[in-house]
Amino acid sequence: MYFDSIQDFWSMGGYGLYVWLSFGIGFLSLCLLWLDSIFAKRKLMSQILTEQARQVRIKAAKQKQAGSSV
Amino acid sequence: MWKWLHPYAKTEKTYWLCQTLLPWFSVLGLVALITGAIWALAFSPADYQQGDSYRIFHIHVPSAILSKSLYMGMAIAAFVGLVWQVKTAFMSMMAIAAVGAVVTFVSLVTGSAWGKPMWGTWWEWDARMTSQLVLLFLFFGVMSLYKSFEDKQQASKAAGVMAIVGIINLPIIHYSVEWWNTLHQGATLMKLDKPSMPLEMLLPFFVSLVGWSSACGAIVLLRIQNEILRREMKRPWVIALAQQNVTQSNTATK
Amino acid sequence: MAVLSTQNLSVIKRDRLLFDQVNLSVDSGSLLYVKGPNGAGKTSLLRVLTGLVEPESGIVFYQDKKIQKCGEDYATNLVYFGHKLGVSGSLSAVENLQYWCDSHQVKVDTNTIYQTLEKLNLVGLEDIPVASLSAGQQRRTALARLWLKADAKLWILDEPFTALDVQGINVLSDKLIDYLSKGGAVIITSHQLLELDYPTQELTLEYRI
Amino acid sequence: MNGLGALLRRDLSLAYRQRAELMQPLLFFILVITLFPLGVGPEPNTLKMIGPGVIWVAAILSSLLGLERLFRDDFQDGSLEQLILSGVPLAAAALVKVFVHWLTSILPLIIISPLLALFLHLTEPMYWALVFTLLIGTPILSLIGAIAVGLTVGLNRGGVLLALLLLPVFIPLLIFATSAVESASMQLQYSGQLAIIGAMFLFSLALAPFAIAYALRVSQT
Repeated sequence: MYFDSIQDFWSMGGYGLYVWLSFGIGFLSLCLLWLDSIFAKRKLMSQILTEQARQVRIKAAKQKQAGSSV
Repeated sequence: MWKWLHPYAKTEKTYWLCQTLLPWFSVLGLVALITGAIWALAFSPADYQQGDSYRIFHIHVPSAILSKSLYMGMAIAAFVGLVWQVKTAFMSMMAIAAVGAVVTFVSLVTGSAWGKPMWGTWWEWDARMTSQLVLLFLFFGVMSLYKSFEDKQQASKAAGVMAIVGIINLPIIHYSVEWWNTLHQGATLMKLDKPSMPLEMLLPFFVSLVGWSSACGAIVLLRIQNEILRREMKRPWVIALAQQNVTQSNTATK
Repeated sequence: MAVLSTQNLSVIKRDRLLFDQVNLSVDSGSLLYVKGPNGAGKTSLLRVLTGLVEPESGIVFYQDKKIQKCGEDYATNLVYFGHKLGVSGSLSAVENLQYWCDSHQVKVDTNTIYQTLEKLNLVGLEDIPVASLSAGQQRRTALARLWLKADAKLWILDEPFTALDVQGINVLSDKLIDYLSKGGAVIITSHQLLELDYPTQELTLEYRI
Repeated sequence: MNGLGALLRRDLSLAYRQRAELMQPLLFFILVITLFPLGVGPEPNTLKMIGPGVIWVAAILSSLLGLERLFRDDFQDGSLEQLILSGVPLAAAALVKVFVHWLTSILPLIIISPLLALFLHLTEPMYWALVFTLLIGTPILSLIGAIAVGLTVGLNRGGVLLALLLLPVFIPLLIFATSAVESASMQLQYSGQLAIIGAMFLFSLALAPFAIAYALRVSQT
């Protein structure tokens, strides 16, 4: 460990704000991007299923209609 | 090149390639990022001139390097897509664009946070920062163009052309800004050009660089998969995959 | 008392007199079929009747009251179906209809909207952006208003049969006859021959130069 | 009231669906401001001097870009005529639409403005003066702009015409806003300028909705 105390570590020789701001925003952005990708994937999966269910419903409605018109 | 690329022009193959690569990139990225950050923040020595503000170097420079590499990667993907009509190349292009924009943003913010203690101002119109800002706008331009089209096939071609126009322009922009800056005698106070960096500073930097690259790589892979799912929504294999996914998560919650 | 009547109506568009001295009267339960060649001013007439456009001279009465003075009373008893459908492409059919009903003070629940869309053969297309539907499907979406606001006293329909398939034309014709027999009044234009099994008043506009 | 609430919800969800399109004026705003240091040189004092004017001019130009969206789509797809026929008071409906437009395409400009203050080396008092003038002044842009959009919406291509109509009208606003920021830079009171802008805002808030409603009715002919 380069620093003598935790206090020192936080203050970063007076540059604490800038250092922690940089690392904070850097890692936060990366995390948000990762989360966005994960959630997008989950949403897409459920979207695919809804789309599939929609196709099934359209087919069913068509059959029902064909049945009623005959 | 074509022989090697050909199987990956098929989206399903690419999806599974991404799936196998993903854990490797994620683990390497996570480990290297954390190690690099802790090393850079707590263990590497401070700079004799800049003190502890120098630690920003370990996040600023990797993100700056990476932002340019990502743009390069995006442009190459665009080129491959346009020349060989590879659909997955376009998908990678858009996956990279989003990651690239975020990384460029990080490099700008960290550069600015480093500039404040060094130059006394959050923003200086120096060549590096200005061209980084322009880079961010080039990323945004490609993304907005892609989003503006309803037809995504047309959209990827348009965005691809824009990406290539950007990469040709990028060095021109950089040198013109540099020339403009010397014209105005802007004081470039950045004292980076030191004879050599001690190993204990260089090592955490490399670890951080590896961490950022792998983490971004993992996210790009994830986004390529998303892009494939979005575009191939009605293919049987995608539907099967989604159904399988649901049953898996159901059993996991039980 | 006539639901809608006019007195010496004349309309000028782009300095051309489309028609003048038009007197018409539509009672409840009656169907007025406005005929005429392209450019005769059918659409303009309908827009004047709705109050969207001011006539050059003449007056439109809703239940013997000037429409400008009726305010909300006329709005709540009118359905206008124009060339422009009034559905926004970024919203889904359900969202569009829900908004339309809310803004027109029609109380309706989502279930009713789904059932109506089913009658119009739009099953499975309820919740995707209208822009990705075909022209005919978009028109059906807009026509769903006739089902949702069935207690209106007057329908003004500008070319409602355009771009509909045979099944759609049948569904709409049935709905019109049903509405008329329940005492509604309809003013309609159509380039297809109107084949409704219902007594029809006709008004023919000539093309003037 | 129910109808107005429905309109508010619909316009907000439309704006959300079209958020990519809404981003563009914002990016334009930042880019225009980036061009000025490159054009006049990076000297902080110069930038500080031209800064407020540059930000205001850029805000006006980028608000013009997004303004056409206000009624264009509704006019083209016929939602506007249905709205007129719905019995909802048109002036109130117009006010709702202007509010949503301000919220979705002007407020982001104000939110991003600290960044631009950094770019142009504005001091803190100058920045606050700028934010106040933007907060009170930009609704005037939306309100007056909406009248012109209502008047030109029936034309197929209203873009440049819109700018020609509106830019002269915005001159007083620009003068008072930049003068407020200039006073702030010299540590002077600027409540007078703010009061004038505030009066202009209230005046346009009271009258513009009726003018917009009339313009929209005219567009139907």
